Amino acid sequence: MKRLDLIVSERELDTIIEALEKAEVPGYTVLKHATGRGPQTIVSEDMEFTGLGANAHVIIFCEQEILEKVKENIGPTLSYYGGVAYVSEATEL
Amino acid sequence: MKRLDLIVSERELDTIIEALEKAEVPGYTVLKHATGRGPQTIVSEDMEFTGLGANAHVIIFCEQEILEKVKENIGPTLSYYGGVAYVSEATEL
Amino acid sequence: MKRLDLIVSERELDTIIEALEKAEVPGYTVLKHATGRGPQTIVSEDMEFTGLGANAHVIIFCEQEILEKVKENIGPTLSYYGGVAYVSEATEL
Amino acid sequence: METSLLLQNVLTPPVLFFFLGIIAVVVRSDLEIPAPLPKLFSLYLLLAIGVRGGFELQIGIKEETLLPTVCAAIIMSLVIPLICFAVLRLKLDVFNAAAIAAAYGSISAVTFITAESFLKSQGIPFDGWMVAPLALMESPAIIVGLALVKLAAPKNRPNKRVMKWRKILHESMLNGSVYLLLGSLIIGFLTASHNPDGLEKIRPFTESYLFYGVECFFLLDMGIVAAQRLPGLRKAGSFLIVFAVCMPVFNAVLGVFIAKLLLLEAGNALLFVILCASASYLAVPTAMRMTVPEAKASYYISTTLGLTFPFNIVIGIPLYMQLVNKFISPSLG
Amino acid sequence: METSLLLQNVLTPPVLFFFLGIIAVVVRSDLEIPAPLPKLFSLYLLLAIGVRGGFELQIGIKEETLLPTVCAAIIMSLVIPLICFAVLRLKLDVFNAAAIAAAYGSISAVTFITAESFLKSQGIPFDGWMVAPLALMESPAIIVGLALVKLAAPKNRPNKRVMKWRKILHESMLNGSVYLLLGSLIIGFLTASHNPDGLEKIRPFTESYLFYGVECFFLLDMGIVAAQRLPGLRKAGSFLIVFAVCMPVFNAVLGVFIAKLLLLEAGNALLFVILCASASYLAVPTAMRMTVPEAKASYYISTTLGLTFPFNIVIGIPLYMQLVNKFISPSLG
Amino acid sequence: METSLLLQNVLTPPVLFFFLGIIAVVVRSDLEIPAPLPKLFSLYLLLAIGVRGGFELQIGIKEETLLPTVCAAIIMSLVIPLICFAVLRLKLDVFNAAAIAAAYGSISAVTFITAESFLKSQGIPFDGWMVAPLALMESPAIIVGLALVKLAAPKNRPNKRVMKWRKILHESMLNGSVYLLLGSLIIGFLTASHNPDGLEKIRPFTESYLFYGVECFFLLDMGIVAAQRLPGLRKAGSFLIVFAVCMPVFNAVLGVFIAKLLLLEAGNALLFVILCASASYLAVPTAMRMTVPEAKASYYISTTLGLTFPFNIVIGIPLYMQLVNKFISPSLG
Ligand SMILES: Nc1ncnc2c1ncn2[C@@H]1O[C@H](COP(=O)(O)O)[C@@H](O)[C@H]1O
Ligand SMILES: Nc1ncnc2c1ncn2[C@@H]1O[C@H](COP(=O)(O)O)[C@@H](O)[C@H]1O
Ligand SMILES: Nc1ncnc2c1ncn2[C@@H]1O[C@H](COP(=O)(O)O)[C@@H](O)[C@H]1O
Ligand code: NA
Ligand code: NA
Ligand code: NA
Repeated sequence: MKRLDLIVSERELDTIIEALEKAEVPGYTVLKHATGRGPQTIVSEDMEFTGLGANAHVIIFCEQEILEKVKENIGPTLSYYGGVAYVSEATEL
Repeated sequence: MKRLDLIVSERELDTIIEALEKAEVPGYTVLKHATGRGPQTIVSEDMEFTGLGANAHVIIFCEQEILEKVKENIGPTLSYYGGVAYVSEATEL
Repeated sequence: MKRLDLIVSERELDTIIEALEKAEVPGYTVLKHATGRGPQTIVSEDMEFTGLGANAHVIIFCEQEILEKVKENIGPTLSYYGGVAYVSEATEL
Repeated sequence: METSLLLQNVLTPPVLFFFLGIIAVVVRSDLEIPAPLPKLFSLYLLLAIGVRGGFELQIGIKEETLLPTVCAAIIMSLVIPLICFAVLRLKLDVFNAAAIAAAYGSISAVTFITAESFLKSQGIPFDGWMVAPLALMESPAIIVGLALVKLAAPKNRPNKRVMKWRKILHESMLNGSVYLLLGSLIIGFLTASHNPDGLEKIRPFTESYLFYGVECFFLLDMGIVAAQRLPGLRKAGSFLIVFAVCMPVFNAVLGVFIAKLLLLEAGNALLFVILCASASYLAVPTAMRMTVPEAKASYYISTTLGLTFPFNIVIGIPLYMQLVNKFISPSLG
Repeated sequence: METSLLLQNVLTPPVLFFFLGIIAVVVRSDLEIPAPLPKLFSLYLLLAIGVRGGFELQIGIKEETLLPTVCAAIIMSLVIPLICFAVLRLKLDVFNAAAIAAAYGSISAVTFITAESFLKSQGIPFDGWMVAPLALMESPAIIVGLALVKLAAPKNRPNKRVMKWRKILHESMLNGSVYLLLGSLIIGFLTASHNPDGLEKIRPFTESYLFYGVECFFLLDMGIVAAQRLPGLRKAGSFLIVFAVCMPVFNAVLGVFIAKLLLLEAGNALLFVILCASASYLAVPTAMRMTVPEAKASYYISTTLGLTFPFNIVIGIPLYMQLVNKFISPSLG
Repeated sequence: METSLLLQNVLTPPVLFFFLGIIAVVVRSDLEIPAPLPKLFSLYLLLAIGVRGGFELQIGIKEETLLPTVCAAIIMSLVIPLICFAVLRLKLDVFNAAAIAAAYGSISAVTFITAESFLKSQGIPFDGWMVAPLALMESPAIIVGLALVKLAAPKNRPNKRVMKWRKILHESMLNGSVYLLLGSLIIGFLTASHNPDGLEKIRPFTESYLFYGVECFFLLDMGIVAAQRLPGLRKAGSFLIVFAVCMPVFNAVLGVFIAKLLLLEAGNALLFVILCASASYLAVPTAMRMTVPEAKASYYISTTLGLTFPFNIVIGIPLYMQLVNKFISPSLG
């Protein structure tokens, strides 16, 4: 089993989730209101009231095969809008 | 050292934490207001005002032995109310 | 690639982020409003209005070398104020 | 005449903001009212309704119609779930049928408020103590719903979870929104009877334009939520869609007859009908989520919030008003 | 005289709270207004401005100056971005230049409110319907900004993302804050024309001291945000710093001449000037973030929020007032 | 007579809502007021108290009793922590003793507000400028607490962290809630003296029923928090439980004598006593958390919030009133 951590702008969340659904992930969890810094952007709390949106942290537990499909689907969004995607190992409790 | 990620409904949080304490985990961290989709349920933001409660993401760093006890204690809650539990490796910095 | 999870008090966040920047991490993500229990302290939701601040969950994806520098920089803060730091493996999607 | 009543109902700020919320979703605007702001509005409205109700109850406590109305309301909140359950069992399992049935036996405070605003704008008098039956209809409906699960569910429930009466009573009385509403009612009552000064200080907070403004804001959010819920309802199938529109009307007709028997005047009658016709999206779902996890939250939330609530707010109120005018005060009909 | 005007502007509660916020950051106090509270204030202010504007529009709809003023405002929101774009291209790429240009073509509602408060404290009359041009200046500026990207950007945009007119219109009209402002304006207008009772019930919510209090609270937060943004601006370089102060003044001077042509009186003239001089930190950044991710958010947010906004609030308003006094009502100058 | 005073205090909406919150926890209702709503209430109350205090200060600045009262208050906030420290050292280490001592030297704004409401309901006059001593008692108590740590703590503090005076002053003056309270006080004062119009516009926001309503809401939340804190206190041991009830009474008695020396009348005397008897759960814990992490937050939060606060709100106010009646205005006793 794999664990995928996505960190993307809240404003691209709908696109990302659509992509996940298309890749037929078994489920996902979203934590909004994340802030942070990447190579390109700084996201701070006041992004929230200006409507720019903070970041969202998306966690997906799934099999390796699905990961491939996810990669294809979300690749373009990530490279255009920024954001990170990392995979680790995980086993069910 | 192990890292356990639990994602459960906020409404079952008290039960879960009691179970963790009984298993004598050295500590835990809770992030509320998580949304998501699983095989059974969709949890959206408006769950919050209706009182249904969003999901909570619980992170526990602990030893393997404790994990066994945790599994026993939270198993019934998870299978009845839904939620996921995954384990990964972790080492102290 | 490594994944570092820090859980520290929101009130020490600025110090921690300064330390991360000094260690030249490529980026980081912060999730505030985390609650929890550790060997020393219990952090509950009402910490928020009293101004004590809840916990923050900081996630950093970076190379092993940077991790060393991070350890040096945040070590004193963690041992004085409490908080946990764990490392796992991660690979880019 | 109906279209004129309909228009008069629609052209009030709260209902217009409700539409603004619905349209926002339809045209895919990114307008959102982030959590926990809707919770703030909801807490405020419950507290304000409660305090006002307690105060009006203290004034009206000796009125003849009060006790019969309260009793009738409680009976309705016990009977309606049974009727709904019978209907829903045609297509659904025990768990889902019981959860939805309980929601329709209970009430929606915001529908009630909107009906009050409508009455005010029509110049039709009503009694403030009608909040008392409102506050007392949530618990019985929950109890019936859970009792149905306890009695009708397959004996081998997963995980051998046995529902205890103690737990049923706890969920039905101590649910956050029921508790706040009842608690505020008691506080309003106590203050009104022992501390008229204190009452004068709290009343403007609960009754002035702040209430009206928060109502508008809350309905804006409810519009967004309702419109987001609608697709979920489509998935649930046409049976539930028909149910979510027809059941309130049926309950309303029932309510009109009871109101006539109770000799209620037009204003109170409409409010009584609204109590029967509206469905809960706060207290009941919360209670069901905990105790009947087998029932799908998307079913009971989408029917009440996605269809019954908008239907009542927009079409129901003027429609029921016309029913009331016809059967209760025919001279005005 | 200018210092006296300046002082009179500064010594009002909203501006004082703005300073309190700035100082909090400077002295490193840990005062913060956690999310989503600023969003609550912002939603409330937009809703309140909109409803009031709709009501005043309904009253003033037949006034002679209204239509010309609205048209002139829309034209300004199309022309100003073009001027800004030309200036900004001296140093910046197409994406950043277009995004910042759009922000300066658009408006800041809170600057507008503060100017209204200033006029009231000076006893200078103005028309409530000036909210109408305010509400109509956001969309055109966004359209111009996006059109500039579409036309002037290198043809081989990364990921071959082609900007469609449909998407441009969607972003410019259905952006959350534009949508709420326009929607509330329409609701205010409809209510004023069809339901005067409803209007009387909503007006105190949108116009009473609650508005003034929330304005103070919001400006406290804006002070904090602005001061936090300032260092980011320093990084962006001195060109943008100079731009963020001089451009508003230039736009203001332009506005004064148009206002004179429109024969506006002092009060309306100042508000018109403020619309020209202020820059958007809500609607435009949001639209740009989605459609022009190549532009750096820190650039267009830091210029508008970190410098132009404080400059307008503190120095701009009395300065523009003096310009208006000089050129429009010389007898008072 | 005491029970009648007690009842009159308890039967006011704010105190009733406080009980509603406590009972919610006791009966395990799931009522909660999610973050950051309590923060909103707390920010609003501090801002409102500050602005009003500044205004009243400007009016009362020339009153004879003002300066002596302010000085006495500051002295009390320096002396009380020393007494508390001596008592607490019997059982606790330097860090915990200093942190708790500082909390008891400081004040609780909500206890103060509740006492004001009580005085109003009793028809006993008091001066609005009593907010000035309130605002000035937080910083000295923090300074004493930190100075005690600096001087009395073991020299080899972990990590050789040396406390600098600069840091102590920063924490004591620029702490979020101290800063907002003092800042609003200054804004109120400035507005009152230079801009009476602006004052008239902000006063209803800070003094009308909105204040009373938010007070009720906040006390509802405080009831929940206090009741959740109580078990933590049990863990801390009986010494702290006794301390949390007896120390406020002792400080109150001290306060009564000083008030008599100051020749304060009954209303102001009660407020002065409340300042002495109440303990801080906002500014002081925040300052301690940062600078004295060795002290257990659960100790200083649970004593002040879990026991002293409820005690003062429910029993303390009428009890101290009786003390005041006896010793200060015996004719009324
Ligand atoms: N190395 C990293 N570790 C953790 N989070 C990151 C990292 N890089 C980027 N992020 C997150 O991803 C967001 C988008 O980054 P960017 O790719 O610069 O647009 C940032 O705001 C961070 O929250
Ligand atoms: N594969 C998954 N990856 C991440 N989160 C999941 C996954 N499956 C379920 N969840 C989370 O667990 C919650 C409960 O799921 P369920 O088991 O369907 O009740 C969902 O709302 C998600 O937030
Ligand atoms: N074993 C653990 N697993 C997860 N989170 C922990 C653990 N230990 C401590 N924490 C988090 O770290 C915070 C600080 O703990 P402490 O080191 O006791 O001050 C706690 O409030 C928890 O949120
Ligand atoms: Na009903
Ligand atoms: Na402009
Ligand atoms: Na004190």
